[in-house]
Parts: sequence; C-alpha cells; structure tokens
Amino acid sequence: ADKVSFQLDWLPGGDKAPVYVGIEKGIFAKFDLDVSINQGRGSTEAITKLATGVSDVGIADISALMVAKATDDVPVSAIYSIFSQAPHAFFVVDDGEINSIADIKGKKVATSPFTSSNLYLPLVLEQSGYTEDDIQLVKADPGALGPMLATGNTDVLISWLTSKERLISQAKQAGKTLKVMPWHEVGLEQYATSVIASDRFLAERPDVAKRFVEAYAQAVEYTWAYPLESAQAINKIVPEVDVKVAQDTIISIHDLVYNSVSKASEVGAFDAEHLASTWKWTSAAQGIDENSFDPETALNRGFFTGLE
Amino acid sequence: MLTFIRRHSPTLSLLMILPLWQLVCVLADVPSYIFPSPSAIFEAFFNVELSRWFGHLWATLYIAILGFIIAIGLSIPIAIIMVRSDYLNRTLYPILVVVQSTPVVAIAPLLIVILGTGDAPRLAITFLISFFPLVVATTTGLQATPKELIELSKSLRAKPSREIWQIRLPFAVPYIFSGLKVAITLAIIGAVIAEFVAAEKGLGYFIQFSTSYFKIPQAFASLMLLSVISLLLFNSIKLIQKTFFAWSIGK
Amino acid sequence: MLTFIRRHSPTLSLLMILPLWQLVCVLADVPSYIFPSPSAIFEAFFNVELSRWFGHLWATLYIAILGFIIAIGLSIPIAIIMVRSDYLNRTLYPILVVVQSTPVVAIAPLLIVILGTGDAPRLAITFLISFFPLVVATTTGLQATPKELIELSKSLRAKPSREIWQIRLPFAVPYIFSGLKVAITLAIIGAVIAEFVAAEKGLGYFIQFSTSYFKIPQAFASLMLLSVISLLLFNSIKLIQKTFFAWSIGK
Amino acid sequence: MAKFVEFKQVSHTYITEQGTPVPALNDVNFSIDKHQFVAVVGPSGCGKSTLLRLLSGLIPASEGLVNVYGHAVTEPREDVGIVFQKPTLLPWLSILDNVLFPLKHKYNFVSVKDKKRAIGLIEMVGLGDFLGQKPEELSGGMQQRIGIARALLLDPDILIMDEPFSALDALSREEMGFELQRIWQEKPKTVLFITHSISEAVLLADKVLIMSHRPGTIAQELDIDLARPRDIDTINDPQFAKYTNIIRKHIYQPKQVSPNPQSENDSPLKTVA
Amino acid sequence: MAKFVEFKQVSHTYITEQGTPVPALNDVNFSIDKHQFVAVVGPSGCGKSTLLRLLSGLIPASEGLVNVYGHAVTEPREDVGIVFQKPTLLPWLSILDNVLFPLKHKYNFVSVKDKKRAIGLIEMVGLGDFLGQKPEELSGGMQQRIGIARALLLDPDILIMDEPFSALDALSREEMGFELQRIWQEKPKTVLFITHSISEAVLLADKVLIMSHRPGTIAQELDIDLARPRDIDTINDPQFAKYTNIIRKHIYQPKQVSPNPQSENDSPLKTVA
Ligand SMILES: Nc1ncnc2c1ncn2[C@@H]1O[C@H](COP(=O)(O)OP(=O)(O)OP(=O)(O)O)[C@@H](O)[C@H]1O
Ligand SMILES: Nc1ncnc2c1ncn2[C@@H]1O[C@H](COP(=O)(O)OP(=O)(O)OP(=O)(O)O)[C@@H](O)[C@H]1O
Ligand SMILES: Cc1ncc(C[n+]2csc(CCO)c2C)c(N)n1
Ligand SMILES: [Mg+2]
Ligand SMILES: [Mg+2]
Repeated sequence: ADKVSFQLDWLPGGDKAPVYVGIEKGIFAKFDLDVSINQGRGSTEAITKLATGVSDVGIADISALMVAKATDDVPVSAIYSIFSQAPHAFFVVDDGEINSIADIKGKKVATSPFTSSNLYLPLVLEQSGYTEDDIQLVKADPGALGPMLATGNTDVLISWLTSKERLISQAKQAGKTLKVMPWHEVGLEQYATSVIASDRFLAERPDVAKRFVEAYAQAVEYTWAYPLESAQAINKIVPEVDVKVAQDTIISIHDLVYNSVSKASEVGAFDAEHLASTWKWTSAAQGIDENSFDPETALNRGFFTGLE
Repeated sequence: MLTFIRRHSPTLSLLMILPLWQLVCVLADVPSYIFPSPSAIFEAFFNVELSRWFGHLWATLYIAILGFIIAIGLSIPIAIIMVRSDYLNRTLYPILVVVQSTPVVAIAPLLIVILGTGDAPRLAITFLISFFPLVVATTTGLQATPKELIELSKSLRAKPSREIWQIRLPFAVPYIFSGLKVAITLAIIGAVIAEFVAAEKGLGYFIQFSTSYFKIPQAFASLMLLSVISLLLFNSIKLIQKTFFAWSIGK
Repeated sequence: MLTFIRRHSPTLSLLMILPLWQLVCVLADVPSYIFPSPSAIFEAFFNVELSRWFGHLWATLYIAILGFIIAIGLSIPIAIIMVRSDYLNRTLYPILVVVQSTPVVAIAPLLIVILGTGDAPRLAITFLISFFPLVVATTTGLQATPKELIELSKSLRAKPSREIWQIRLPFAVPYIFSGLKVAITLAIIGAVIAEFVAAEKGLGYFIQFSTSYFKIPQAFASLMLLSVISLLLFNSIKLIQKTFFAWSIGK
Repeated sequence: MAKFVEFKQVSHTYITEQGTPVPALNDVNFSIDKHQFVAVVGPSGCGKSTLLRLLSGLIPASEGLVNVYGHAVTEPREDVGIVFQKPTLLPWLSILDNVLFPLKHKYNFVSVKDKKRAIGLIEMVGLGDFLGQKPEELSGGMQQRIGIARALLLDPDILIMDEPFSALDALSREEMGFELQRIWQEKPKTVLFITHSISEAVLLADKVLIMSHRPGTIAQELDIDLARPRDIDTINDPQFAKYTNIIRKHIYQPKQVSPNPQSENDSPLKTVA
Repeated sequence: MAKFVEFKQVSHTYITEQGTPVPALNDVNFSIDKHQFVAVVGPSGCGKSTLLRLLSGLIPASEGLVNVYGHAVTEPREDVGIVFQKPTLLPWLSILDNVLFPLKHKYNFVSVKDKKRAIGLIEMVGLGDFLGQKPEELSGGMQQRIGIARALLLDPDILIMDEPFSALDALSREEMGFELQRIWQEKPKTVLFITHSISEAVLLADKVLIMSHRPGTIAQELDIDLARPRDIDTINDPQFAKYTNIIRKHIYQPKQVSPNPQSENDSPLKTVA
C-alpha cells in the first residue's frame, strides 16, 4: 500500500472525522493507501508542515492558505473542499436580550486572541451598520471563553460552530441555554476547511493523490451518513475522544458541508464564484489588495473530479 | 503518636487542603468548569483507564527526565567554558539570554521542521526551557570560588581542567543544586509545553485535549498528576544532594 | 584601534552572526516562512510603524518589569519565612513546587475568571513564572551562610530579624543575583505567555498574531525586539550588581 | 567575691558527620570570680575553643552545668564580647563598619559618638589608616586586630578571647596585651583569655587554667599573685619565673624535662607560644 | 653555592577596591642559596605574606624582578610547597584526602604508597585518629597541622611557610619545628619560613630576614651560624642569645629598649611570637 501522511489542523474531534473513518472503515485500504495521522496546532502550522514536507496532505482553512500563498508563495494547494461555509459564529445566552447581530452593539464580546474570526469581525459588524468601536472586545484564552459566558463575565463570545455542542453542554451545566448566530447567515460567504496537499506530493505521486482524494470524498459521505459509526471510528483510534460529543459535533456541522453552495456544484468541488467571495472577504479582512492575488492559484483542480 | 504528628505535620497540613478545597467548592457553589472540587477531579480521574493515565504520565516523565539530563549535560560544560574564557563568556552569555527569552512556542514550527516529529523537538523544547538556570547557577558558583582555593590550585600548577573539576565545581555544588531544583521543575513545564506544541500523548497533551473539550475536571486530574511527578522529581534532587553531597547543605 | 577591537570582540563576533545568517538563508534558499533572513526581518520591521512597535514593546516591558518586581517583593519574604520556620519550609516548599510546575496556560481560564481581563492576570502569570528561581536561590543562600557568621550574630543576641537582614541576606547576595538573572528572563517569557493567554497588545501578542496570519518575518522582528529587551534587562541586573554589590562578584 | 562563672562537671562530645563521637571536654570543673582575668592554656585540640563556645552559650554542654551568676547558660548572654579564633569579619562591610557591627546589629543604631569610639578602637589596634577598606584587603594580623577592636566596642562585662594575638608579631603582641590590661582595669570585666603563650598567660591573668590533652580536663588551676598594673618589668619578678615554670612543667609533662631548671627558665623557645 | 632565589628591587603595591594604592613592599633585595633555610620576621602587615605570594608566583611584582635559579618567576613553579597563613583546606574532602590533594590535583592519581606516606605525615603532625573527618570538625591548630602535612606531601624543592605554627601550643610548636628541621636535613630543600617568633627563627634558620614596617623593606639580613642539627640545647648556646638579641633590637626599635641586656634576653615575653 502507498504510504500517505495526513496533517490535521488541530486536535482530533468530530469535525475531523472523515480521515478516521477512512482508516477505520477500510476505505483507504480499498484504495491501497496506508494513511497515518499527524495532529496539528492550527491552520498556519498545518500549512507550514505541508510546505516543508513533514506531511503529504492535510486539512486547513482555505483562507489561511490564500493568505499564505499571497504573502509567501508556499508550495501547497487546496484540492478538495470540506466546509463550504465559514464556521465563525456569535454565541449568546438565550435570555431574549440579544436576538440578532444588531443587538450586539454596545455589548461585551469575548474572543480568543488568535482566531481568524477576529479578522472577519469588523466586516460582520459592518453588515449590521456599526464598527468594533461600538462593542467592548476582550481577548482571552479559548478555554476561558465558555466559563466567561456562563459566569456572566461577558455577554457574547466568538467561536466556531465546530465547538457548538461543547459550548452548549457547558452552558447547560450552568443552567443556561445558548443562542448561536453563524456569520455566514449575514453574508460571510466563504469556503473554510479544505483538504490541502503539498505541491511536491501532487507532482511526484499524482496517482496516489488522486486515489486519496477519491477515498476521502467517500469517507466524507460516510461520515455524515453515519455519524455514530464515524464517531466510534475516531474513538477507536483516539480513545480520548468521546463518542457522544463527536457524534453531536458531526451532526451539528452537517450544514457546513451540505448547503446551498455544495448542492449547487458538488461536495468537494470549488465553485469559482464562491471562491472569489472567499478571497474578497479574506483580502478585505487582511487589508490586501483583492486584485493582487488570483484565488484560483490556491487550488489544484486536477485531483478531485467528482464522485462517479 | 505525638512525635509522629509533629514530624508529619507539614504533610498533614498539606492533606488538609483537600477537604478545605472541597468545602469551598461546595459552599460557594463554584462551577466545576472553572474550578472543580477534589471529588469531581477524583471522579474524572477514575473515568479514565489507569493504563491510559500511565501512558500519558510516562510520555511526559520520559521527556522531562531525558530533557533535564541533556540540559545538565550541556549547561555545565557551557558554564565551565564561560568561566575559563572571558571572550566566550561575553559572546555566549548574550546568546544564551536571547535563546532563553525566546518563547519556544514561537519557534516551534522551526524546531519541528528541523528536528522532525519524533521525540527530538520535544526534547529540544524541554532543554531550551530548563538549561538557563543551570548555566547561571553553575557560572555563579564557579566564579564565587574563594581566591585562597584558586591560589592553592595555581600553586600546584595543576592543569586548569583540574582546577575546575576538583576545586571550582565542588565549591559550586550548592549553587548547582539550587539551579537543578529550578531546572527540574522547568523541565516538567518544558515537557508539558512541548506537548502543547507537538505531541499526541503526554499529560500536557491530555490537559490541552481535555480543555478543548471543556472537560475541566479531567484537565485538573492531569494537573494533579503533574504536581505529583513534580514533587517526586524535586524531592529526588533534594535526596541526591542529601545522599551524595551532604556537606553542601547549610545548617 | 587594536584595543578597541579586542575589547569589543564579543560584540563584533555577535554582529558577525547577521551576515552569516543572511548568507545561509540565501545560499540554502531557506523559505522565509520557516526561517526568514535578516534582510526579510528588517524589511518586515520597517513595514510596521515605529509607534506601533513602541506600543507593543512598552506593553510587554511594563508587565515584565512590574511582574518581576512583584516576584522579588514576594519571593524574598517567602524565602526568609521558610528559612526561619522548619514547619513552614516543609509546608510551603511543596506548594511552591506544585505552583511552579503547573503550566499557567492550563489554569488560564481560572486566572481570567478570577482576575478579569485587565493587567491583573498578566501580572499574575508573570509572577507565577518568575518567582520560583528567586525563592530557591534566596533560600539556598540564606541557608549556606557559614556557621561562624551565625555564631557572631547569636553571640550578640540580636533579634533574629537582624540575623536575616544583616548577615544572611548580605551573604546570600550572590545567590540572589543568580536567581534574579534567571527570574528576569522568565519575567519576559511570562509576560509573553500572558499575552498568548489574554491580551490585545504586546510583543507576545504580536508574535502570535503575525504567525497566525503567516507573517513570519514580522513575527521574527518581534522576536528580535524581545531579544533586545531581554538583553537590556539582563544587563541591567548585572549592572546593578556591579554598582551596588561589587563585593558579591567573584574574581 | 561571688562565683561569677561556674563550670560543674561539664563534658562535651561532638558527633562527627560519620556519626563517631569525639569527646572534647571531660568533667571540667572550675569557677571564675567577677572581674577576674583568667587565661586558659593547653595543647592544640584539647577543647579550649569548646570551653569558649560553652561559656558564651553558643553550644549547650552534653553534660554538666555552665553557670553565670547562678543562672544556667542556655543561650548567648547580652553582655559578652567574643574574639573568635578565626577573625570572622563580614567581607561586605568596611573595616569601620565591621567594628561598628555589634552596635548596628544589636540596636540597629549607631551614633556619631559610637563612630568616634570605634575609630578610637581601630586606632588603638594601629589600623587608623584602613577605616574604609574591606577585610580581605588586610593582612592576617590586621584582620585579627580588627576582631579585637570589634569585641571591645560594646564594652562587655564578660570578654572571651580565643588566641586573639596568635597572628601578631612579638612587639604588637606585647603592646596589645598591655592595652588589654589597661582597658580591663579602667572598666573592670571578667575575661577568659585563651592563649598558647605561657608567659603571656602569666603576665596578664589572675588565674591560669591549665588543660590536659583531649578530651580536655582542667589539669591545674594556678592563681597568679603578681602586682597590678603589670608591665615589662613584671617579667623580671622571680615570681613570674616561678609561675611560668609550673605551667611549663605541666605542659611538657609527656616530654623529658630538662634537668637544669635555669636553662629551662631561660629557654625562650619554651616560652614561645 | 649559586644564588637560588633572588629578589631585585622588588616593590609591590596593592590597589584597593576604592582605588587607593597600598604600598606593601618597597625596594626589596635579598637572595637565598640553594637548600638554605631562611626565616622572615617583621611586624604585622609589613608584607611578609606578599613576599611569599611573589616568590610562589601567585602574583606578579609591581616592580622589580623575582628570580628562581636565574629564571624570572611569572607563574607558580612545579616544585614549590606552600603552607598558607589561613589553612585553606577543602571543606568537602576528608583530612586524608586533603593531605593527598596535591597529588590528586597534580597527577590525578594516588597510589597506595602515596596514601601510606600521607597517613605517615598526618601521624607525624599528631592527627592519625582523624583521617576520615572533615576539616571543620578539627580545632584551629589541628587544621593548621593538616596544612603543613599537605605541603610536605610532594616533598617540594622549595618550601614556603606562612606562620605555620601560629595556632600551636608551645610544645607542639617546638616538636613541629624540630620535625621540620629533620625533614629538611633528610631531603634538602630551600625553605622560606615566615614566623613571629624570634627564637623560632633563630633556632631553625640559616639566615633571618628582618623586615621593617609597611611598606616593607629588608631592614637586615642576619646569617645564623649555629651548628646543625640544632636541638633543645641550642637555646643555651650564647650565640643563640646574641642572635635573638640582634633581631629583638631591630623589632623593638621604635620602643625604648630596656637598658638591662640580661633582662631583655631573659624576658620570655619578648621571645614570644
Ligand atoms: N564541629 C566539630 N565536630 C566534631 N569534632 C569537633 C568539632 N569541633 C571541635 N571538635 C573536636 O573537639 C576537640 C576540641 O576542639 P577545640 O576547637 O575546642 O580545640 P582547641 O583547644 O580550641 O584547639 P586549638 O588550640 O587547636 O584551637 C578537637 O579534638 C576537635 O577534633
Ligand atoms: N588584597 C589586598 N588588597 C589591598 N591591600 C592588601 C591586600 N593584601 C594585602 N594588602 C596590604 O598589604 C600590606 C602587607 O600585607 P601582607 O599580608 O603581606 O602582610 P603580612 O606581613 O603578611 O602581615 P601579617 O603578619 O599580619 O600576616 C598590608 O598593609 C595590607 O593592608
Ligand atoms: C482549525 C483550528 N481549530 C482550532 C484552533 C484552535 N483555536 C483557536 S481559537 C479557538 C476557539 C474558537 O475561536 C480554537 C479552538 C485553531 N487554531 N485552528
Ligand atoms: Mg581553638
Ligand atoms: Mg601574613
């Protein structure tokens, strides 16, 4: 079997299910692939590891990849889209006080210091007609955000939908229910987590790459078709991961994978217009001239040709 | 019985902390996702198989001890070199200060790219975090050696290396142990931070993992285990000093 | 001219590192997202307004210095208490070891919930990271005071506090400075890590910020600035020792 | 006069690092009257310094009782000045501050008058030119003299001196001895004076305690009945020779004593400390 | 005999911490023949220890030339054994290891024979019972004797001793002095011996260097022409008294000299070190 090393962008969890499913359910084996997993610590780190050949293929936020390619032509390309909607969201205690993004004006908002969400925040607020100066923004360690919301230390927190289930269950411990306001609902139209690969891997072992993408696409289908079995697959490989939490996560992020965008083309494929929107938001957020970089160059469309 | 209480009164006082902590948590109704009570922590502890705890513990301990040994093995020679050559002292010291005050987290990708994904980057991080107190303490001790003892060595026209080994180093022993005590705790922190940056097992990894899943009592259980191994290692250093270098302890 | 070269040869050697580094980067074609060349770093440095650099630098420096002062102010009394009472020594020391070997990142939520999001948690983190070497060094120094000097004090029937202040503490000065040298670099790391945990400005924040947006040369520029302030603070400690405690330096 | 200092069946045994007991003093009994000047002589290692440390309350006796004015000595007394065998100066203080240290340490206050007194004492020991220097910049004998000046600063009731003149040359030694006598006569105090010089012991003391080999006991107490103030001519007193001879006999016991008593008396070497 | 050691117009000035120069030696000239036993006497602080440190090559002279066998001394020589004024034992080594230290330090090798020799030397200084103890468990005089044993271990060609017997009682001092003479006669060596005891200087030395007050100069060189081996009876030699008197006159110069020469000779105090 061909050896492939797969780079996660973070710790294992329900949102990273497909690669575990591929291994555990024999999908990779069927394609004569022997996949090993490297855990990661953020999209940037994952991209660096792919660029330097530590891993062959992996997942990361495509906006991070675009920025990396725009600043420092890294030899990494996106080959398959997983989330066709951004996972950023506001979380508030559901006590009827805050019902829309407009109500956040003047409130205390907590976010982690280094999440990419912070970049898009001004753009999102702009959609509701105010700026970052109209809120009271505090940055704190990601682990502190949930407790801060639960203890009334903050009114709003910014996190990813991938953490939704965990945040909700934590709030439940404090006897509170949460309201979630995804940013894509107010127009933050963009691709997010994608499968990316080192250009060297694509050039030197195109056949392996091709088989990998095909297998991965099948694993994605399986994951959202059988959340429980998929969660169990992760748990088999990484026993620290709770089956129940993983299953809930998989179910709760279903819409990030299956939505109008992916329905219009196909799960995994990159729609040119949505891709352009992704770059428009990202470049605006980064303060980069939109025309200085063609988002197409972040892709290599030659490997995912759709499920037969 | 009374002498037993007197002798072990510090231990007993320390054990008293646990019920107190429990009481505070229960009375003040502190949420367990902020500061779990001892009972919640124990429960979380026994929810994880012992063999898995053991695996995490061993992964961290192994890196901490090996990194610590590397730190000793490199920093004492560095200190010796710096004491023997003024030029190297003035060249190396700034470099060491810079290395020491560079947050390893910031250069972790560099370390991983250079050293791969095995134990090497974690050992390097542990080393980088723990070596400096050893260098400083050893250098200070070597330089504080009284003039008389140096003159004794000079008068014997011994090789300079023996002045170091047989006079300055023994004299520096209390300083070195002061450095070792700091370095051993830093080695543990180093191993944990290394796991934050790059690892798939170990107590640091497990803390991060538990936190990111909001399993705070489980994270605290790891922290407690970490405290236990810190105390064990710290007391081992003290024991080694007491056993082999009794003369270097005051009073 | 020649004496100038000789006196400043360490500085000159250190400056030689830069062109060498540039050469390596250019010849080996090291990608700047792994290890940027000095020229790339300088460019990145000047791409950011000086006033913004100054803002970040001051934010970090302020926390580092204030946290360091708090660490001194608390650890020397703690060391004194531990030397004077065997019971407290045996009760406090394990607690300090546990506190020291707890990765602050793991208890960051607790700190933030208790201390809020202002300077307080950052000062606390800086303190927690830098106090231990001071306690260990001071305790060691206080305990290493020769029997004769203690007997001199005892024979005068002075208050025990004066034995500490006028005999043990002065004797411990070289040990304390050894601890201060380690603590000051840890205070800087502490401030940086605190900014990883909770901050909107500061060099640590800016490093993380730059890294997460792939501006690696900019992150390295922050690292260089961090190195500069580390060297400055470290040398200030050395200068203070040389100016006010010249007798405590060997040779 | 009341018995000021009393040693009653005092024994002291040190325990070494390896745990072996080293008996240093064995059943020591003697007493000192108030304001008496007592000299202690005895072979090296016989326990003289141990005696000093017991009397000054720095260590407790393994057995027996050490009394000062009827009170058992359990800790250092207020009114004792000690000259240690090693100078034990504080390396971080100047000479002047070292001499002032007892005041500073005891009362945390030093008046201008005290300072003058300290300078006077330093001048007395011949080191007026060195006030601002650090101890390690002095020669061995100079350090020892600073130790003497320091012990005199508080004008203590009890003065305990452990071979205070051992590092001094013959002339300085003589001068310092007479200086000490002057101070003792001006402001009477009880003095315990350890020395290796037999003639010095006789010249200065009211009573000489002669100690035997380790473990030390008091082999003989010798009252010295010579007129005060004693001076350089006291040496020519026939009584003086008598006393030194008695002590010498004790000390040279294990060795064959020269048959000619005159030569023995003349022998300068034997009177050498 | 060739001039073995030569001091030519040697001056030495220390610079204190505050920067003031302290002249310690001023225009010192003297020479020592091979295998001569030279004693140095002089007032406290006159620069005797400085002389020792210059000869042993531990410090370079500010001015002038220190030669040994025609070679300028720029660093410590191979064949020198030193007894320092302070015992400077290594606190972490046992007594035996302290005495063996020169061998261990120089050659990193200690044979069983060396060990026997070391034990022999320790027994010679009367401390055979203390082999395994640590220095701080010994009395002042015992530590000093260990320092002497250590200096003798390598059987050096040049032996430099700085007040080696200052902490010893009269008897031990005498015994150690004759022991030293025996060793020196058995295996001839050049000895520089600093002492405060005039009679000890005369009794042991071929030549006595008498130094003046600080900054030290050589006030007089005195050849001692007494038969060897010298023993306890040498003291009764009229020549002996003559020599000690000459030295005493020098040292007591600033003071009024007693008009009665007999009394002066008899005066045990003046012969006291
Ligand atoms: N700390 C110690 N531990 C063990 N033994 C000791 C200690 N101090 C002294 N001794 C032993 O006690 C005995 C007496 O010592 P002490 O110092 O009282 O002698 P000393 O009469 O003052 O001798 P010296 O004239 O040489 O100073 C010695 O034999 C010594 O070995
Ligand atoms: N390290 C030093 N720094 C400054 N001055 C010093 C230093 N060492 C010695 N001196 C000075 O040099 C002079 C001579 O000192 P040295 O030690 O040679 O005297 P000495 O003859 O050995 O005296 P003693 O008999 O008291 O030991 C003294 O006046 C002393 O103040
Ligand atoms: C892909 C990816 N997932 C998680 C993190 C870690 N992280 C950073 S901020 C945050 C909380 C959400 O705002 C989390 C979990 C990351 N860096 N990249
Ligand atoms: Mg003694
Ligand atoms: Mg001297």
